[in-house]
Parts: sequence; C-alpha cells; structure tokens
Amino acid sequence: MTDRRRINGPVGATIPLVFEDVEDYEQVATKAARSRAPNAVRKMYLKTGVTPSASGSAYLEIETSGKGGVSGLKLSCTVYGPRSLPRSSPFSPHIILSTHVKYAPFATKQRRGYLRDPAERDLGSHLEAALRGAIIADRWPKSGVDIIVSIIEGDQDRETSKTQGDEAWDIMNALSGCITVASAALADAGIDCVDTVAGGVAALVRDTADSSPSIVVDPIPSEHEKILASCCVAYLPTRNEVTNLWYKGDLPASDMELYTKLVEKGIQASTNANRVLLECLGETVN
Amino acid sequence: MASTQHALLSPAELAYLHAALSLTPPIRPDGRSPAQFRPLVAETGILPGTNGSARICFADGTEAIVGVKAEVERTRGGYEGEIVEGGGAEEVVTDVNDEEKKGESDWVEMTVEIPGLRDDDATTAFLGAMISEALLADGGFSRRLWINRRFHWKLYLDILLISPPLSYPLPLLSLTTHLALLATRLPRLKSEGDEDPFFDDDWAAARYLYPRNKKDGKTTARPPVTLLVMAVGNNIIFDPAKEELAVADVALAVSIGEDATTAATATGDDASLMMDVDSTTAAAAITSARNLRLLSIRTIDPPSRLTPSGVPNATNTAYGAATTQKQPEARTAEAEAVEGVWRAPRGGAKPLVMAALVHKVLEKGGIADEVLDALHAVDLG
Amino acid sequence: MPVTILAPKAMRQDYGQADKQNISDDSDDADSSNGGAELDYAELAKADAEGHTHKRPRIAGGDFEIVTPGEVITDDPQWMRGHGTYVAAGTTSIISSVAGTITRTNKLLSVRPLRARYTPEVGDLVVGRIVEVQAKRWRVDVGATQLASLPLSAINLPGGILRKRTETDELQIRTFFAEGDLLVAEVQQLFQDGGAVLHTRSLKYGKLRNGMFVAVSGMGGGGGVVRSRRQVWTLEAASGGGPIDVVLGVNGYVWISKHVETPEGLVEKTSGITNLDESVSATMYSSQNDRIGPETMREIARIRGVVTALVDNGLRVDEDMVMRGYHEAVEMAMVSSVGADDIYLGGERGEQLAAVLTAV
Amino acid sequence: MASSSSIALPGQLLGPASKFQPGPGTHIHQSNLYSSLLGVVHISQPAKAPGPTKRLTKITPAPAPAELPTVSVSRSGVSEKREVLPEVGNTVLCRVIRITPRQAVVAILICGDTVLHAEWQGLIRVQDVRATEKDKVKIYESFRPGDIVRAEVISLGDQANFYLSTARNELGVLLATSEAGNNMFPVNWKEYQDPETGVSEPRKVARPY
Repeated sequence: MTDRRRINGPVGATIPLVFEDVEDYEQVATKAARSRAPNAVRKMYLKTGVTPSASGSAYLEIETSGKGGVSGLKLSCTVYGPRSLPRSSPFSPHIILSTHVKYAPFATKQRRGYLRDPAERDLGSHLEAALRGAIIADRWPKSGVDIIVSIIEGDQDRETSKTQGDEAWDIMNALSGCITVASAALADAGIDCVDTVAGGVAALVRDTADSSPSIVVDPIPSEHEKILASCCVAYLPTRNEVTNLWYKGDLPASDMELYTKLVEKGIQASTNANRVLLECLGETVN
Repeated sequence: MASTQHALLSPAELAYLHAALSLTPPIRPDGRSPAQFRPLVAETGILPGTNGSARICFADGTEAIVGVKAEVERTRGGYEGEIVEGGGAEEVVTDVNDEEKKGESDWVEMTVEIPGLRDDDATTAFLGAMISEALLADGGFSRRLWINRRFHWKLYLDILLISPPLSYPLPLLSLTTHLALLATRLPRLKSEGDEDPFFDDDWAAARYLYPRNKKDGKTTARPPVTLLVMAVGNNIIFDPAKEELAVADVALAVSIGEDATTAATATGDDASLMMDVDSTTAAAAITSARNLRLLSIRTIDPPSRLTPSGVPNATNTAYGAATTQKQPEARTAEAEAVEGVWRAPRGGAKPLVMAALVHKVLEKGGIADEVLDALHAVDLG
Repeated sequence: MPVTILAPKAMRQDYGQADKQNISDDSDDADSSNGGAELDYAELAKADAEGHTHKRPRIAGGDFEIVTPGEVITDDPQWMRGHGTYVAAGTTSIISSVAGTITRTNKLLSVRPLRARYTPEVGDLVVGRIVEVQAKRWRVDVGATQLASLPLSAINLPGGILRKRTETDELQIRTFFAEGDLLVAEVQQLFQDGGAVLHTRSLKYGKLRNGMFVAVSGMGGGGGVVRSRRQVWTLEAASGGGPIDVVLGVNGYVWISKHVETPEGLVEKTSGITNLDESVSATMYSSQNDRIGPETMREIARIRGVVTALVDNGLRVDEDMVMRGYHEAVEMAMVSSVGADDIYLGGERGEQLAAVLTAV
Repeated sequence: MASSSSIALPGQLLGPASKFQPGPGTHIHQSNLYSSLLGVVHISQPAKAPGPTKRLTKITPAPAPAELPTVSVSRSGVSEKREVLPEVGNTVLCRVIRITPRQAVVAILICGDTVLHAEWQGLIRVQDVRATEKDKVKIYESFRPGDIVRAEVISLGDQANFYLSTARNELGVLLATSEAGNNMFPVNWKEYQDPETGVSEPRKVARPY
C-alpha cells in the first residue's frame, strides 16, 4: 500500500514531543474543564465560494477552546459537478454522489498518510448517507458530483497525552463539521436539495470519576474525564427529518430516555449549526 | 456506499412491495412476520487452526465464516521510554488494579471480505467499522486481551462472506462474529506478573475469551450483535431481504451487547474473576434481567433513494396519446404522489420513527432479547 | 420466537434409491471378492492397465444416474453423444463433461447438468429484466449465460399493431422499457453463441406490473421450473384473494400478480379494432399499479412462498405442483396457530409442505 | 410572494401547491412548494393563449387543468457558475469534436443562455441533420470538426450522449473554419466560403437571424 506517486514523509508513526514547561506544568497536568454551558456550541465561521475553480466550495472553522496550543476544527469542502459521467459508466436516472473525506497529514497528533485509511472511508460513507437524503437526485440524470472534504485541522489538543482523550470520539465532531460544510458547498454549487442539512454532536460525559453523567452538546473530548456515549446527527430543520444518525457508546438499553435526550441534544446542536449555515448562504447572495 | 449494491427492481415492483409492506400487518414477500428472521444454520468450532470460528448460512445459500486468531504482542507504551520494565514481579501483580488493565482499540484487527467487492470498497470499510465499533464500544472487550503490563493478545478477526451478498450482509456477519467470539479460546497463562508470558500448551485447559459459567456451560457476558431494522410506513421490519430494503423509508443498524451484571462493568471486573462469579447470581442474571447495553447505531443509507421512479399513467407518453405530446421525453415534472406509482423517497426520517425503531429492538422481551436467547441455544461445541 | 437457528445437517439425498443401490453394489462386490479397501486400488490399476478408465456399470441403471465430468458413460459405439458429453480422440467412449443426470433419447446420450444456467430455446416463454437500454434495442437478463436482446422492432408499440415505427420511438425508447423493468416475452431466435433474441409481439407478452417477482433456478436436474404444457395460468385464490396470474418463465424467473382483464378478454366485450388499440395502449407500458387489496397481496405472497418452498426442497415447479402446493399451503394455514393469515412457508414449514406433496 | 426578486434558500417555503405550479429549482413536499436551490424567486404568470408556447421554464408540467402561475428559483444573478442539464427542447450551441459517416459527436458549450462548465457530450445522427432529403445527407458535407453548431436537444439519449437535431432552418453551423484555416462566411443554405481562397465548403448552414 505504499504510495509511489508522491514523496512521502517518514514511514511509521511519529510521536510528537511533549515539552514539560515548568510554569505550565500544572496547567497541562490538570484537565481543562469545559467552560461553556452544556447547551452552548462553539462559535463557528463558515464561508462559501472559497475555491474559484470548483463548482461549489465552502470553508468551516470552529473556534478553539480558548487554551493555547489547541487546534480547532478547520474544514474545506469542494464540490465538482454536476458533470457528465465517464463514458464507461452505465445510464443512471439519478445524480451519482461520491464523497471523499481526507485528513491532512498534519491534521491530527498522529500523522496521517496520503492514502485514505478505513476511518476516513467510513467518514465518507456517513457523509454520503447524510447528503443523499438532502439532495434531489432525480433532477440530474446521467450526472455525477464529487464532494471532497479536507480536514485541515482536526480539533485535537496537542498537550493532552496519548492516553487522554480518544480519537474515536473526535471523529464525531469531524463528521458533524463535514456535513455542515458539504451542505454549504452543495448549495453554492446549485445542486437541488430538499433542505439545508447540518451536523450536530451531543455526548453523555462524566467530568470526574464520581460525578453523575450529564449531556453536553458539541463536546471536546479532552475536556471531559470520560465520554460514555456520543451521537452525531444530520438534521433537516424545515422537514424535521434526520438523514444520518450515528451513535456509539455504552448505555443501558433499559434507559430509552437517555438515548432520546441524547439525540434531541444532537438535533439542537445541528439546528445551531444550521442557523450559521443559512446566514452564510444569505450573505453569499447579497 | 453501504447499500448501493442496489437490487435492480422495476417501479411497478417497488410500488407493490411498498404497498404490501405498508399494510397492517405488513405482508412480506416471503411471508415472514415483521419481527421474524430468516431461518439460519449455525455451527461453531469448524476451523481447528483458529482460536475460535463459526459458520452461519441462510437457506438461500448466503454463507459467512469467521475465524479468530490470537497472537501475543508486546504492548507499546504511551511514549518512548515509558514501557514498564518489570520490577519485582510480586509487587507488580498486587499493584495492577482494574483501571490499569486498559485495552487499546488496535489490539483487535478486523478484516471483512466480500466476494465481488474490492477491499477498499466503501461497503467493506463501513461493515468492518460497524462491527468493530460495537466490539470496542465500552473498552471492556480489549481489556479481555490484557496479559500483563508488557504483553497483550492481538486478536485478528477475519470475516469472510462465502457467497456473493444476496441481501445486505450485516446481520449475517455480525451473528457469525458473535458466535466465533463466543467459541474463542486463549491458551492458559502459566507465567506470572510482568515476565515474558508463556502458556499452557494443553488446549483443553485453554480459557474462553468470554468465560462460561461452570455449571451450565453458558457464558455470562456476551459479545455484541448488530441487528438490521427498517421502517416502511408505520411498520417496523427486522432482518429485511434485499427487495424489502429497496423500499425502506429508513434503515438502522443497532448494536447491542450484554453484560454479566451491572456490577461487573462498573468495577471493571476482570475475566478470571467472572469465571468464579457465584453461579447462582450468574444464573439469575441470565434468566431474569438480561443487562443489555446499547453500543452503536448507524443509519444505513436506504437504497430506495436510488431506485427509478414510476411514471403515472396521466403523464406517461407511452400511454395512449403519445403523439400529441410535444416533448416526448421532457423531464417528469414535480407532482403530488399518485397511488400505485413508485416514487423514490427524498429527505430523511422523522426522529420519532428512528426512536421507535431503536425502542423496538431494545424493549424488554423485545427482539434483542429473543435473538440473544436463540444464540444462547447454539451449541458451542 | 423470531429467530430459528438450526444445527447443520448432512446433505440431503436427493437423487433417489438407484444411486444408493449402485454404490452398495460396488462395495459388496469389493468386499466379497477381495475384502479390503486397498484392493479397490488394485482393481483400478488393473482397469488402467487394460486401457480403460474405471467405470461403474451404469447404463442399465434406474432413472437417476449421476455422472461427473470425466466419467466414462459408455464405450459402446451404438450410442451417439449429446449435450454435456464428449468423445475423446481415438476412442469410442462417451465421457461426461458436466455433473448431472443421464438422459437417453433413442440412441442419443446426453447429460443434464444438476445446476446450470438457463439455455434459451426458440419458443420459450421467459420472464426477463431490462439491464441496459441501447439505441435500438434492450438488453435483457433472462438468467442465461448471455444477456438476451429485445429489438425495438420486436415490441408492440402503443397506438396499435398497425402503427408504423417512427424515429421518435427510437428517441423515446426508454419510455417503453427502462432499466429494471420486468417483462414477459418469447424467445424468437437464437444466435450461434447461445444469445437469444426476444419478442413481445403478442398481447399476452409485455411489461409486468401489479405483482411480485421471484427468481428460482430453472431447468435444473431436480428442482426448478420445467418446460410444461402451460407456463401461464390464472387461479382463483382462496379467502377472497380474487384471480391471480402466475407466469412461470422457463428460465426460472417467476411472476405472480393480480389478474387484470387482458386485452383478449376485452376483445370479447368490445368490438372493432380501434377499441382494442386503445385498451392495449392503456396498460401496455404503464408502471402504475392498480389498486390491490390486502387479501390479494397475501395470497400472492403465499404462492411465492409455495414456489420457493418447492425449489428449496428440490421439487419441480410447474402448474400442477404449484396448484397442489398452494391448496396444501392454504390447508396448512387453516390448522396453523396463527390462522389463515399465516403465509410463512420458509424453513421447517416449507419442508413440511414438500413432504406432503411428495407423499401423495 | 408578490415580489418577483426575493431570495430563497434550499428548503424555504414558497407557497401552497394548490396556488402555484412548480418550476425549476422547486419541489413539492406535503402539498407545499419549497425551494430546492439557493437563488432568486421568479413567478411567471401563465401565458394567456394556451397551446404550444415557447418554453421559458425548464420543466413543462403536464397540460395543467387550470393555468396557475409558475414559481421557480433560478441561480442567475446569484452565481456566475451555474450548471444546467440540457433538456429536450433546449437550443444549445456546441462544437463538433469528431465526425463519422453516421453521426457527428459534439461538445455542448451553451445551453439556452447558460454557459456550461461541465463537458456534456452530444450526438447529431445523420438522420437528424436536416428535415428533408434525409437519405441524401452526408455528415462530412454537413459538419467538420471545430465547427460551432446551433442545435436542439431531442432526447436525453444514452448514458453518455444527448441526441441533438439540426433539422430546422435556424439550426446548423454558425461558425466554420476552412481547410486553409480561415473563418468562413455562409453563402447559401448549404455552403460556406473562405474569403481569402474563395473556396467554398459544404455545410448544414444555420439561417442567420
């Protein structure tokens, strides 16, 4: 699986250095607690039309948690199409959607390769499911559209050690950002959609070892002692419909209410993102 | 992606299927009741060269084999130089508390092989991610692979679909994996503490990965299972066949796990302790309150969105007065739905419908319970 | 219980007593004369030395004889070789090239494969699915090794038989049949390579709607759809299901649908060619289903269950078997705990049904 | 809904389906019309005279029982980049890519008044070149690679091509280059002439407006 077409970086995983600054030592050691209210999402910046050569494009940035050395989420999405399908492909009465999600090699603590790894492919599948519900596919027969999302910065805290936090949870935030940014880029490209879809994340977290769990929206994994369960929702606000739901965690099955609340909060986070999305699209027009 | 290996069906068939499945009670093409699974044939321990294996096949010839192989691997420390170099062995043993027995997700490697699909296909990646995600959801699974602070078991799970997928293979693969893991045994550790591990070469003494109750030979904790459930109209349908999935309004894959007791998870009871769990409480746990855990939910992109829509007779140009129409192939205009004409659904699903699907899986005495009961009955050889 | 999990069983002995008899005969011989497994090899070696391959004394056997590829069927020169056999150069032995049952027609020896794809023959009634639309023809999946083709000139065009084909028909070819559409047609012509050309130039052929499709293996050795007197018939369904059409494509594709008045039926009621034309065009290429009652849907599903149960249990599928199976299934549902609504015929219930049918 | 130049976002309610007809860029959901694009809302009153009118909208609804105003959302004015899919009945401008005795393969450049960014391929079959004497048409006497042709879309065609026709007077070659490499001018309905060499070449000439 080596990629011969590019000059690759060093083989194997690189472990970033952790500098133990004496003054900051305390700060590093103690976990940064969440400063936002449980219902508050982080501020985000969204702009469409950033890539002139693409049919549609958008850029999304979510603010950092305010602490130095912590990267926020930075995503860029380009949409190519609708365009004709390659000659070899069979007739399609619908638009063929293909989604690619790729972390930049430097987006996360662990360097990513140039080839898409299974996690990135998986993200692509989720994104596709989320978008497919939103677009009106039969408006564009025999056409294809490529949606490419690059994760430039992966919303990770450089100063947490490897054992703290878990990338498995970060990926939820990344997906929700991917959905929102891709939705903006689709609207920019003029592809028919039933509604604007946006992503939102909610999680059931425990802040200290013995406190009772609580639900927060837009969680930053490094801010919490343990994440028990997390869900990412892609939501169409005017139709009140969910196009993609991804939940993982460990909840007692007997407690349906907990699950329902989690999804509700996810929808709430998605609605917040949607407000930003609509405002951004409105600005594009004027 | 996930389910785009779509069944080619005509609009008339799709309209018929959708109508039949929307009835109360729904009429499924093969006559099953909404919650009925296709009958399957299962066996375990079919591959002597593995630590655990299972095979499941459906009547239509769809067949899956799972083999589990375990290897001893040196645990990589968090950072260079952090690797614990064993001090006094005795001391270490007492020191290891359960919190420290933390597993890593990369201790499990899973590959899914589906004939006719490239291994970098999105479907394969999606299926693999879904099954491993459920397995690793609570971290409790990888803890079972802990040997000592310097070594762990690395588990290779190879999931093979033997026949081309006649229906969405997720439930089949998940059930087979479940059985294979139940049948998986690891050699008994003879070394102590953090020294280089060596094992009992007597296979009969090997321990089950999911320890069993000594009395009835049944396991207490169980690996997760993933169930495929879909909704058409007001009906909730389990284990959909390919043509049923083709008219689904929404489809979910729900993974559930089962814990021995609540206490066991809370304190992170380790495997060997569970072996010796008082058999009466364990038996009670099985019979009375099954402790189900909701581990993962994923939306399966329903292939219905990619189906060809039908043309109502009123606008069908091949219907009667074709010549009077000026544009014979003008694109079908937006119109209200017409009865008997298939329209590919747009948009997503109402949150309430999704919640109902999940509830149906999880409710007490619900489908998850019954599936686990049935799997319980499989002879684990 | 929603899930039935069965333990694996040994393979079914489908191919009757004759085969078993042969095997036991062979071993008896070996036991009596030489008494030991190794002596089988000696016998083989002897046969080889004489220039023959090992062969079982088969030709005079019963109806079901299974041969495998490479097995000598006979070296008697009086036989002629047919499908599924070949003659090695320089010998007169007829050798099987497939695994299947021997059939003899006069002096012609052929082997019918146990499992094979459908081989089209002129005049076959087939159910097919459009997989590709080309400029002047469709490519149709009929379960054969190759896609069949249906030329635009071989269909009835809306507006009547007398209408001339125009260029606009070519441009709107997709409005007649599009990808995924199901149709019933007849094999009109065969190419050298086995590819079939279909036609739907009869009112009983054309696009299918109002029903359900099921694919079973056709033309197999034991089970599946067999060529028979009638491939299409209408039955009056039990418990208010109304009339139901069953189309058993020779290729093993089956269509079960609510019976709609056929244009032929309308001919009797109406008079004159123009009316006929209108009624033909009205339904010919429609993809809109009529209103179908739940009782009809239930009975359609039950018939589908009967067909799959027959195939799963290695029985032939023809009008007689389907009708008997259907009546039996209705009976079974009556005594079932769930009642007449119970239409499930999978797994054990299917075996039960097959057992009843074969017992008669 | 009175203003004809308001902005709509995807998913925005435009009005009940009983009052308007859906135009391009809109869709129906639960008897209401919603926008499906980010663009400007247009409401066009129905033409007074029923019958085959020049189509302004891209989607012709089936002959409507009662003529309702058509509401549509268009990308024009919102973004330079907008893509439309050529549709049956559209007039397109295209460039001839290659010719064979049976057909001319073209690249569609402009559809209606929209410049296309993507490459859509079209096909002019020999029988669609002109309306009369179809059997005498020769492709090489009608088109040459490089010509700019005005044509009408007559079918969505197969997986790769739209089928185009030039079988009307105003359709055909608009710009042609001679073998010497000079721009030519039309001299009659079937010839272009090179102003420098004076050599004329056969073409299916579009009638100048």
